[in-house]
Amino acid sequence: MNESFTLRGVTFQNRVFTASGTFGYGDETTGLVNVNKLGGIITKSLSLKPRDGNPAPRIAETASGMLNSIGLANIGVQHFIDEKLPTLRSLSTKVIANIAASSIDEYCAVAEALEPFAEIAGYEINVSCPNVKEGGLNFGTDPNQVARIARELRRRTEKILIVKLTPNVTHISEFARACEAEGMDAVSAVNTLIGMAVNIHTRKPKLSSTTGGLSGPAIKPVALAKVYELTRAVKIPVIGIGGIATWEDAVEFLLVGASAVQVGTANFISPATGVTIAEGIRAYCASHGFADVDAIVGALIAEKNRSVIDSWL
Amino acid sequence: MNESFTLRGVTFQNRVFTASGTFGYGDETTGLVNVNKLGGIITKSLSLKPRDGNPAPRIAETASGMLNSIGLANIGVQHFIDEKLPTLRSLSTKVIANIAASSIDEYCAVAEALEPFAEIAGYEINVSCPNVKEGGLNFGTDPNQVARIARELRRRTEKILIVKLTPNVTHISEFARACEAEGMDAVSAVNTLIGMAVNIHTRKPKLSSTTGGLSGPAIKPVALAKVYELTRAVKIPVIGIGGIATWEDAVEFLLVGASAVQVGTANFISPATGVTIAEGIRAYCASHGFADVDAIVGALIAEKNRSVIDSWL
Amino acid sequence: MHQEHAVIRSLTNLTPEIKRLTLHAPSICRDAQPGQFLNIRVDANFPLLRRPFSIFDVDGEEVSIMFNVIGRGTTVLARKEPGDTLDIIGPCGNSFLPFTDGDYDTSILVAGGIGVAPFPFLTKRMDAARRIETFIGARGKDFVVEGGMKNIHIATDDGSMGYHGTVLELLKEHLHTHDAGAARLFLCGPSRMMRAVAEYALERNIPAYASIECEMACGIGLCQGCAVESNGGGKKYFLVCTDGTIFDTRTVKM
Amino acid sequence: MHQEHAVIRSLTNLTPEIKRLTLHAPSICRDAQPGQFLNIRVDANFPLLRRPFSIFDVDGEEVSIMFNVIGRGTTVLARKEPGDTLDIIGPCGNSFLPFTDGDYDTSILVAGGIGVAPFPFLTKRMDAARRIETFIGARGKDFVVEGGMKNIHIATDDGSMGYHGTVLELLKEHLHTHDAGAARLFLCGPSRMMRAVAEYALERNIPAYASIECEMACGIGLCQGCAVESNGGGKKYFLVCTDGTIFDTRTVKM
Ligand SMILES: Cc1cc2nc3c(=O)[nH]c(=O)nc-3n(C[C@H](O)[C@H](O)[C@H](O)COP(=O)(O)OP(=O)(O)OC[C@H]3O[C@@H](n4cnc5c(N)ncnc54)[C@H](O)[C@@H]3O)c2cc1C
Ligand SMILES: Cc1cc2nc3c(=O)[nH]c(=O)nc-3n(C[C@H](O)[C@H](O)[C@H](O)COP(=O)(O)OP(=O)(O)OC[C@H]3O[C@@H](n4cnc5c(N)ncnc54)[C@H](O)[C@@H]3O)c2cc1C
Ligand SMILES: Cc1cc2nc3c(=O)[nH]c(=O)nc-3n(C[C@H](O)[C@H](O)[C@H](O)COP(=O)(O)O)c2cc1C
Ligand SMILES: Cc1cc2nc3c(=O)[nH]c(=O)nc-3n(C[C@H](O)[C@H](O)[C@H](O)COP(=O)(O)O)c2cc1C
Ligand code: FES
Ligand code: FES
Repeated sequence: MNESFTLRGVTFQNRVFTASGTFGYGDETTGLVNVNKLGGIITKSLSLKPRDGNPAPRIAETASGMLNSIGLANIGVQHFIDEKLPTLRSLSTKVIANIAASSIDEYCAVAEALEPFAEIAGYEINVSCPNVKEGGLNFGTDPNQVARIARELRRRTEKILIVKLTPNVTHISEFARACEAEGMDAVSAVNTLIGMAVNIHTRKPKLSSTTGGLSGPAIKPVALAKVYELTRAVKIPVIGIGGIATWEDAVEFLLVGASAVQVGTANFISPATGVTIAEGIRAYCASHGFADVDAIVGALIAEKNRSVIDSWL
Repeated sequence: MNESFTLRGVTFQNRVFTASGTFGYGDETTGLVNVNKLGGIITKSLSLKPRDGNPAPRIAETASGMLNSIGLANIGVQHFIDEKLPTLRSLSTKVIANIAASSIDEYCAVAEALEPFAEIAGYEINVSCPNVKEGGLNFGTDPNQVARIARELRRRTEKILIVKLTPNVTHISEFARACEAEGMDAVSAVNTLIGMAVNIHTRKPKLSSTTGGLSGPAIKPVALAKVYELTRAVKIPVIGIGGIATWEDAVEFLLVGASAVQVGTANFISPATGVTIAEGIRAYCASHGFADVDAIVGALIAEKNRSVIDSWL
Repeated sequence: MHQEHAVIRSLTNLTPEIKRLTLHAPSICRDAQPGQFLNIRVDANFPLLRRPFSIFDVDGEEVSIMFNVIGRGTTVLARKEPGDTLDIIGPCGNSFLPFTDGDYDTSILVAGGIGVAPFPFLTKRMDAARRIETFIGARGKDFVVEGGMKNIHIATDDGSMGYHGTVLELLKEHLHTHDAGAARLFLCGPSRMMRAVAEYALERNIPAYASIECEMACGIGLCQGCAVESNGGGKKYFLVCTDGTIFDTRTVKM
Repeated sequence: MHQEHAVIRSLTNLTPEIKRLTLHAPSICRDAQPGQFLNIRVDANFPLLRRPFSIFDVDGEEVSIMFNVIGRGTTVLARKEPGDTLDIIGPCGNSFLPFTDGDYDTSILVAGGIGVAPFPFLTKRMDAARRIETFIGARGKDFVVEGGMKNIHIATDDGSMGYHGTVLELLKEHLHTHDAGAARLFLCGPSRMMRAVAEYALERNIPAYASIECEMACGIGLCQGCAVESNGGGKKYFLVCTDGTIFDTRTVKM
């Protein structure tokens, strides 16, 4: 079974990644999961300086989902290089650094800081965090800003560049087209949906930041529709994210046309979910007589132009 | 306890409505629920001519939610007048007719057909159905179209006009502002989120129309955040919809600032949900020492400008 | 139609694979007709939607269903215990009985798998003057339920019981040697099986009535989710839950 | 840290309101320290997230928790049966024991409600040479668990058992007549109660260590969801699940 997948000349051993912010820096789960069986690890979003993140409470459970407003708490790129890279270096799985920033300069500075390190296969650019007021979603909802960030980064690196898109827009395909035009190697989608919950006893929002990002199985149908839209709009690979908790979920994304998937919230329930999913995809392909996982990518049997999305494209 | 609520001079006995498309025409649930205990009933979307709707399958269950692609199947406004109005006339609860159309003329024609009937308290304008290719969401994602529809309808009726907004847009507040400017009496939100599910055995979408509309508890956090955005952007009343299944859910929407709520998918599980919710709201207010449900509308205790949404307004 | 909080009286195994659940539901029992179904809320939120189950039997104030464990809903159901309460709506849908009006001799009931569920109750309530022949197709003997039915002919996919093959083959053999002109077929089972039997019935000119299964969100006519395409005439679609679940097979695209 | 599919050995009532669940989890038992918690997946999807529970006791290869039924997770847990399997991760968090290092005479354990959970195991593993006094506050006698602890002083809100009032009042009375300079406080319970006790401890200059509770998504340091604000110094926030759950009360904003 060929499970591998190549982006810009880098081959990943399979198509299952851990999603940014849901797997730490890859060194927290020792004993619970063999990360070397993953296609790759995507780090927590890194910014130039360390960020404390938002006040508590940062988490609220919802029906088949959860809200978070971590606020990009992270150790900053320099600490990451000093403290985390040495461990990551010893892994055989690939590592992609996710970058968040509040200015184009900051995106570039973080990438430049990581450029010298061969153990970083590439960058995923987070323009879609709903939990910080500067940067984040205010970039991600403006296709011109996304294009500018992509362009500046492309000028600075030959490594893989993936832009991570927000679902909180009318037409996500516009953003992917901008990324494709700027030479991005892939887009990933989706980041969290803006959501909210209220404690009716205290009458306060359940998150300190009032609204937060919704993730988990609840959002899977929305994420799948966004990936459907993306795969029909662009030729560059699309990496599917959103509510993936089982191999069946992952297969849905691959069938719709995602080239790979990321597992987020499900890691909180079982850190080995990604590995289990990779095994399940393999077994599904084998039982359907495919020798390459690629055979199921986009193998959806759907009558064209049935969806309202098709009328936009 | 004063539970009533007034729109354009019409008083509704409480703040709980059944949502369009989830309670038929109000005459299907005899024996299961006393509809006269509801604030009001909102009919299935009516179009000028009867519509057959989409082919099967039209329904798929998802994690804490469901997808539908009914495709606005309805008996058409004339049949409604002939067959359903006589029953509705005998109810003491208020009835709002929901209107869907594929052109501005059609919206106007349906409203004009219903104008003579005093038992129709007003209209909810569906510009947000994701399951038809003409009209529906393609109106609902363009603020200029929404404004034009609102303007034309306002010229033709003195009855209540509510525009039902889609969550599938970047800034829902733009649409509400347009409605407010055109003299709409309220906006309601949200209609369903665009979503999709795949049967991995047949490799086909679970809905005949590929994508459909996601509803139910899964979407409640998204709906609540949209209502938060709306209540901060406009002064006209906002009617909250999305995943409301318990009185606690309804109270969350009222606290955020919704003047009333609609119950959708939960009717499929128990048609009396709306009545139970109205009772629960009353008990909550009583136990918190409020003599009027209005006291909890917008009574959220939140630090201003904490949300990314606030940065857009 | 009633919504009852029904107390579970018993949960037993009819076969190693098939369970029977009996509930105390007086209002529903009073109205129930064979072919109708109960819409059961198996859990608070997961699964979200009710699950429809054919009425397997009614005895005084107790109604039974039969089921096998295939997914989340039936897994939760199988873990219930006597004394637990279930929120049920019913009786939903139409009945087989109106389709037994008129002049014919033999009612032939054809079941595939769990589709046998409505037939014991139907057998009980059918005009005793008329002959009933029951054909049951199942994967294997652990899936065969026979109680409450008459003149049973069994086919299993694995040959572990009765005829080794499909229920349609068995039915054809039987009808080959009998006068079909005076029979009517009543079908319940997987759509592929029912489609094949209905086609054969059309060829042989035997009226056939099928209980159609499909995804349902409400089961009571509220959601319009359970469309089945009509074979022309007035409406383009019927609603399975209120126009059916039982249809003359000539009127719907199965 | 281990993820085990642990078989339930027993589920019993400690009081009319409080249950004890015992699991066979050899790897976790080997590593478990008092004050640590287990992160339990109570159901497949509803609730979605694991629920953390303090380790109540470890006996050979068996680990216990205690809980009362308050919401969905504990309702599902209360319906489990011996022989069922639970997916658990643990032991998570830090232990009380490092905070018992050093020179002092008396360990004063102060529990509010279900916060008594870690204390039997802590009592078992604490240096036997040192005195232990245990203060337990509860709503009423049906919520009081005493087993496994020493020198117990009880306060109930309704006066149905022991002192009629708060556990802090009872504690103050006691410390009034004892030498506090040689004591340390170990706290577990509702944050309001712990905050009050910690304030009092600060006034009296008694070191106090509290097990902080908060919403957790992962329990193992992956999500950064369990932030608690520090009282200055290096980090602005600690993570409850990995930096704690037990903190010197002077270092965090409780
Ligand atoms: C009118 C009607 C009457 C019914 N009567 C009975 C009955 O008497 N006894 C009984 O056991 N069941 C009956 N069913 C089916 C039943 O409602 C449930 O769908 C079924 O028991 C599975 O539910 P679940 O939650 O366990 O599985 P789910 O978790 O919903 O599904 C598990 C898997 O099985 C597939 N699946 C689910 N339902 C069906 C189906 N109906 N046909 C084929 N594949 C399916 C799903 O796609 C999924 O892959 C009836 C259905 C209808 C519409
Ligand atoms: C480190 C740690 C250790 C814990 N140890 C124990 C233990 O030993 N025994 C035990 O019974 N519980 C313990 N808990 C709490 C436990 O994890 C569950 O939160 C609790 O049992 C309720 O879960 P539920 O799903 O039944 O309720 P839910 O459905 O989650 O909640 C029901 C209601 O209770 C409220 N609620 C939920 N959790 C809490 C809470 N922790 N404090 C106050 N209100 C809450 C919710 O807001 C909601 O209104 C611990 C929590 C932590 C973080
Ligand atoms: C607690 C939490 C923290 C997250 N942090 C980040 C982050 O730092 N950067 C980022 O790009 N995405 C972040 N995400 C988004 C996830 O990577 C993912 O896109 C999203 O959760 C949807 O996938 P899921 O449903 O599988 O979780 C975070 C999500 C969660 C739940
Ligand atoms: C089966 C189904 C049919 C619907 N039909 C309509 C409709 O005809 N017109 C309309 O405006 N909204 C329609 N809706 C949307 C609902 O009124 C409601 O806005 C949405 O489902 C979100 O609320 P909920 O989560 O409470 O269901 C429909 C929803 C469902 C699930
Ligand atoms: S299942 Fe809802 S109308 Fe038939
Ligand atoms: S609960 Fe996830 S980091 Fe602490």
